[in-house]
Amino acid sequence: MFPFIFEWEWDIAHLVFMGAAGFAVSIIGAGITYCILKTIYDTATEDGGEKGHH
Amino acid sequence: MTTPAIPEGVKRCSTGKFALGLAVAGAVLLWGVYAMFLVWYKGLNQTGMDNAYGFALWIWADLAIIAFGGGAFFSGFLTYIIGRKELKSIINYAVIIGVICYSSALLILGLDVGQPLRGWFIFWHANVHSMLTEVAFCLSLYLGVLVIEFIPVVLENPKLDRFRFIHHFSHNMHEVMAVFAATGVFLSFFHQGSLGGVAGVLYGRPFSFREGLLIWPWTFFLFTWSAAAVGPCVTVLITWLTEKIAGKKLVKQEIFRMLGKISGWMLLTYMIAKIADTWYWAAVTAPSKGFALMDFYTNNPIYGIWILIAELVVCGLVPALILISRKGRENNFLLAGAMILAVIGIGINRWVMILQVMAAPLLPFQDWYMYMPTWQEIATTILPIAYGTILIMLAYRYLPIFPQEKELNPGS
Amino acid sequence: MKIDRRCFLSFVIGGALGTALTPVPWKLTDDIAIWTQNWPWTPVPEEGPSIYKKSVCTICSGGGCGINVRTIKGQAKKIEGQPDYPVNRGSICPLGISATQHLYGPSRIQSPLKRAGKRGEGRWEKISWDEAISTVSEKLSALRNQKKPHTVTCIAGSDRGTVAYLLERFLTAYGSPNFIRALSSFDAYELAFSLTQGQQGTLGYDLANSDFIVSFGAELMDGWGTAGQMFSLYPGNGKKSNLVQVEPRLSDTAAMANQWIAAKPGTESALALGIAHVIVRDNLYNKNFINNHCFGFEDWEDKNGKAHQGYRSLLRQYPPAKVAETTGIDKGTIESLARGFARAKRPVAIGGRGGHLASGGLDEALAVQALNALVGNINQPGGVVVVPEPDYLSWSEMKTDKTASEGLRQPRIDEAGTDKFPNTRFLLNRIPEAINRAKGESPIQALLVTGGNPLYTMPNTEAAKKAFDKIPFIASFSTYMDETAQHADILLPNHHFLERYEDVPTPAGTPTRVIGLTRPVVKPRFDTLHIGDVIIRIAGSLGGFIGQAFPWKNYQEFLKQTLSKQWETLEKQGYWVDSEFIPPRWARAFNTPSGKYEFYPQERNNPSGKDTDALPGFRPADLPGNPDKMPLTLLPYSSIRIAGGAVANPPFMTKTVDADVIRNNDIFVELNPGTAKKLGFSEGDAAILKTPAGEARVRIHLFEGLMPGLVAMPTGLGRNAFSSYIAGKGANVNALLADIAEPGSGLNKAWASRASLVKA
Amino acid sequence: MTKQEQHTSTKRYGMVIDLDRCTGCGACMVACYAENNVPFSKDESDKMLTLNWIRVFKVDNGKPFPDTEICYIPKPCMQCDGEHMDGHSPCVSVCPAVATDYDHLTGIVSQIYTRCFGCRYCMAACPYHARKFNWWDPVWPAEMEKYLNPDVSVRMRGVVEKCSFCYHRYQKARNKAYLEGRDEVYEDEYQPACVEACPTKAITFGDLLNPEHQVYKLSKSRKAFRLLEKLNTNPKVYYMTSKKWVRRKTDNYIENESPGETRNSSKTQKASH
Repeated sequence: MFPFIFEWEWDIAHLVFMGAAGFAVSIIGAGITYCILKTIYDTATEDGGEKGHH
Repeated sequence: MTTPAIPEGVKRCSTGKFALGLAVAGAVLLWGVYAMFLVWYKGLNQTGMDNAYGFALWIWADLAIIAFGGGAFFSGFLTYIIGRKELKSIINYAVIIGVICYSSALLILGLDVGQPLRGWFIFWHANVHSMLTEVAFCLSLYLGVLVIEFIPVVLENPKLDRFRFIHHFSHNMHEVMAVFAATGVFLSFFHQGSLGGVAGVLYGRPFSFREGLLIWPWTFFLFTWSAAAVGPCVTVLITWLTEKIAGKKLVKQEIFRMLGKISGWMLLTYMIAKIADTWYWAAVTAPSKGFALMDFYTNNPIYGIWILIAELVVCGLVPALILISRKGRENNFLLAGAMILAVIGIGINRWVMILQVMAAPLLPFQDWYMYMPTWQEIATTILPIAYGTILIMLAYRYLPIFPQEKELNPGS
Repeated sequence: MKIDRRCFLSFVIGGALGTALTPVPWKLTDDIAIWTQNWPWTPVPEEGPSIYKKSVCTICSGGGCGINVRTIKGQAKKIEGQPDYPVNRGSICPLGISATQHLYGPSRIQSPLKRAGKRGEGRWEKISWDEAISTVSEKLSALRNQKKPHTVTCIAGSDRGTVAYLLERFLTAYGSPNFIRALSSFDAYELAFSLTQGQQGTLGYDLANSDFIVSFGAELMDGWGTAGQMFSLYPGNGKKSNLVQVEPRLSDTAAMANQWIAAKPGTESALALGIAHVIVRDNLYNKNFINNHCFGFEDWEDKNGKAHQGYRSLLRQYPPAKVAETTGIDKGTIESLARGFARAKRPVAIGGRGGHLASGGLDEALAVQALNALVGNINQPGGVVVVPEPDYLSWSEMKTDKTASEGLRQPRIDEAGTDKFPNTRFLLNRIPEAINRAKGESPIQALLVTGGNPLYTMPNTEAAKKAFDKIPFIASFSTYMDETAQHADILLPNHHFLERYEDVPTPAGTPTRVIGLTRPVVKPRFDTLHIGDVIIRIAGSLGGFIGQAFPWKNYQEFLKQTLSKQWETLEKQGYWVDSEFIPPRWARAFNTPSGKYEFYPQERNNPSGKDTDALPGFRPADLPGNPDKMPLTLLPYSSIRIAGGAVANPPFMTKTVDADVIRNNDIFVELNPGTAKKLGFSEGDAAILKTPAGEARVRIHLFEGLMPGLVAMPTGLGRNAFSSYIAGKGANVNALLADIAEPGSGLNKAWASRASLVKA
Repeated sequence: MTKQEQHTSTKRYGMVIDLDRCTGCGACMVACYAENNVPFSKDESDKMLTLNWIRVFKVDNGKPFPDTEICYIPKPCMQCDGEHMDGHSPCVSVCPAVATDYDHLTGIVSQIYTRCFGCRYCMAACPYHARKFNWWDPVWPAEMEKYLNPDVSVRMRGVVEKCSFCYHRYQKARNKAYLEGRDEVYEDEYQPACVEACPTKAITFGDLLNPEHQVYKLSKSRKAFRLLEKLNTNPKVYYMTSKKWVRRKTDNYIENESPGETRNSSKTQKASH
């Protein structure tokens, strides 16, 4: 998976595969991060008594 | 008691009845868990597998369960990407079924390896040429996606929803769900396909080997397509079963028919491709390796040509034709029957692509290899059903899964 | 509440992130990786420089292949063939390779043991060597005091080499004539050679130089003779020799042969005589040899003027047409086989079956040996030769006291060498009957078993075991807890052959005169003692003339002294070849009354006095059992992948055996598909195989290569001793076989049995 | 592709097994068990659960008595070169964790026991059933651990193992050659245990690319063929027989097709890298 493994060989297949995997992970990660940040922001900025808005 | 645990406006059965149900499913679950620990502790000698059956019941279960869980990605695809908003009434449930299927699949994979503690080597020392690596990556990531899709549903439980942070979080996740769903579809396309590739790339195994496109054998595409076709069927069938047990309507009948129609067309196109693939394999691929079609279906106790006919016609073309016809879909019996047949058909397909591959002899002086699973294998294969039942019971009781439930059951 | 929750969340998230940044998870994963790779219960073999040590393998009864043992830090790692060893030239059999498993395995007897429970119960008490030796000495001394030294019997695995001679010398000094060699497939052939040629010794077949080999059931590739030697000769030497295999079953030898002739079992002698008929009829025999160096070829008159029939006229009874009927072989095949044999430059006829220990009777051996005489290949390149007893075994004369002399005058218990069977040297198979026949106490009062594992290898094993039960004292010297040791009263375990010194004279089948040296490759693993040392010590404690007959300090000193001439060479290269040994020329070769090769063996014990009974003949064994009730014939067969003799299969060997021979402890018997169909059996069916001697649970394996009407069963399975890795697999075919004493020789003629198969 | 691989000393080690010489004695199997620390169990009778790196099959011509013939076929790992002679042997390309690899210097397919996590995909991929799984923890009763060969690591439960052409012997020979300042490992310096043990010398081993090695010529013999050649796995284990029926038993033929007609075009001796 990583180039520091002893039998590592640079290979186009690796780049494609890991690229795609990394892409998916980044999107998921970005999505989650966005949600968390947005939530922190929302929680911090909302006014006290309001409940259950959709 | 400040907030009820049960979602607002719906009725659920008594705690006693619920506990009884949980106990029954729990007993089956415990049996499976016992078998699971036996396998982990004593090793794979607890199974009926042998040197000819490196892959057996569990891999079949994995392949089947992931095909059946395909409802989640395909519904997600239809809902969020194609924009069939009406499917929102069933998408939650599809996601839950998906979570159950995919987590079970990973669990079984964890059982199926000889050295479970080294399981992470598949990521660490990944061989990107291996279909199994692709499966492992996509499967784990997609399970992550499914959990992400599932989280907002869980967070909508009234007890949790009280918390502001959770409330906002669940809301925000709903907002970006399309992104996750799209990623899920992307991942699903690859892992459903890679599961097909698992058997398709085995060029030493003429029974499963298929030519293909670039690095992907035709089975890659066939598996993705068939999972998309049968996934919604499983979602509908389980919803239906839930309705029967709950004793009330949860989703509008049109949704079932609509999914049936989509499945029908998917299945029909899949069957056309599958038949073409089978024909090419029987006429060109296999003979080039010295095998005639009937070599694969004779001289053994179970695998006769019936299994091919069952897969392609009885559980393939027949349900497809029923589902694409309006009359067929409008008859509940036919609709359910066709969906069950379709599910069986895909089950058979996954079975032959794993177990018959192992069974068929290659050297002319060898006999067919036969296999009988042990109770440990069966128990651990049933385990996901018990676990799924419990999860569904909990989810149905405590989470607002079916947005149409209140509307469909005004009396309660 | 709010703050708490926030604190909690930050704590969880922060904690998770923090942990991920520390080396802890990475260290843990790494630990898991290492731990799963080095489970403490997975052994790690010790490294070290590897040293090859030369020795000679004696694990099987035909034993005597040169080996190179790879050792590391004093432990034997692997056994390989010794390429320059004159017997096997680097080839060794799978049993030899797996001998390390016996060396280190659980079958070893780790110290002297005294029986604690009932006989055969398997309960033992550990004793010291002093106690073991004094127990045996006291017993032997008591028997001498009772003037019954002749009731002591010794069963040995071999009658050659220093250990056998020590045993014989001990018995002689002690006063017992009862030294008995275990059963060997060469019994009948050795007898035939001694009768026709007047020579005692090891039979050698110069297969390396022969260009036409007719084997009458000798399973050359299935463990006959010295397996390693057979492999090195055929077909590995790259030379095309013509092998014709006569056998009712397509054995591995038959499969390798150029021609497989499936004669009805038991008709081998008829076939040999039929071939001889053709050779003589067509004048294809060796005129020089027959006319000048043979006796009894033509009709003859004895010194009293009585006319006797000769071999030539005997053969008139065996015309090809008749033989074809008897043997089931096509007449043309017999004719062409005879011509092929006679016209070959260096043909040789071999008998003796395989690792299976019944030799088939003297008649068959004489009939086969006569073929070699007909073509005059005796003591010729590519022919047969008798390698005489080694001459290094000449020790000081010993004195015997009165008790001993009287004991030695008693007839042998097995009746070998008595008036009943004067020609035969050893008749182990007669022992059970002798015990059962005796009124009152057992004629054997003390039995010393030093080899041969008789309670596994003897035919009708259960009956033999019952007879042995009447022997009040059985001592076993076996290295392993074999079937006989398990049934003994006291165990004095010998070193494993990889732990001891021993000389290995010319092994069976070898045409050259060789001495090999078995040498300790590893230090003795357990509290065992060399059998030679034990004998010397027992003799010492018996004292008197017996003690005086054994003046050596220990076996090693004795061995060095005995082999003083050859010792240096033996030490250096592991073997010694008698370069002076040339098979004697015909004029000087025969030690018979006529001084010639005797087609009519004058010394053959012939109770009837009829000429036909002195000459070789086809006299089928009258197998016990009702042929209507037992219509099948049980044929034991040997497989090179199953050790069929005294020593059992180590796990490595069992690993090589196919699942249609043994599966889940069920033994498979072979059946021709046609026969199976008639009997209503199909592949894998369970059945009960019944013979007059007993019955066994078997399963059916269909094999086209077996003659219809036969049931073939492998030898070597059905052990009930050794260890849990060996015992309990299948059934012992020996237990199903009968013993029929051939009139005149006393040899067991019944190498097969009537049998029936019923569904189980 | 590293520089080393382009080195001229690239080898393709292979075997030629003369079936006419094999008596089926099993010495190769036993020698292999002893050399490679192959474990055993109390019941070795179920051949589908036992471990062996080379197995000798008994094959018959199916004719009735007395025209029956038998032939023994020893079957080690075929060390396939793969479809395109590029090392993508059926097993190597499927292993998800690179626990089995094709060594481009020798053509030998390795198995890294400490990396294999036991998914058995390689077993499913191998048409020769050359790969075996450690279903149990290996146990050496009594003192049997003492005979274990330190050159070959002992495998643990849950991993796949297979014939390595006694690669440890190659390493030793190569080290020796290196110390003696040689590039080449002599033919007789590197021979697997089974080859050495074969008492009838039915197995020949060497570099299929080296014209001085016996296998070079033997593998090109008209009598030479490989198992299941039509699968394009390109094994480096060749067989020889003069018996036509044996040829028919070593590959699959559709009706009216006979051995010899379908000789594979990929039977080139050139390593393509």
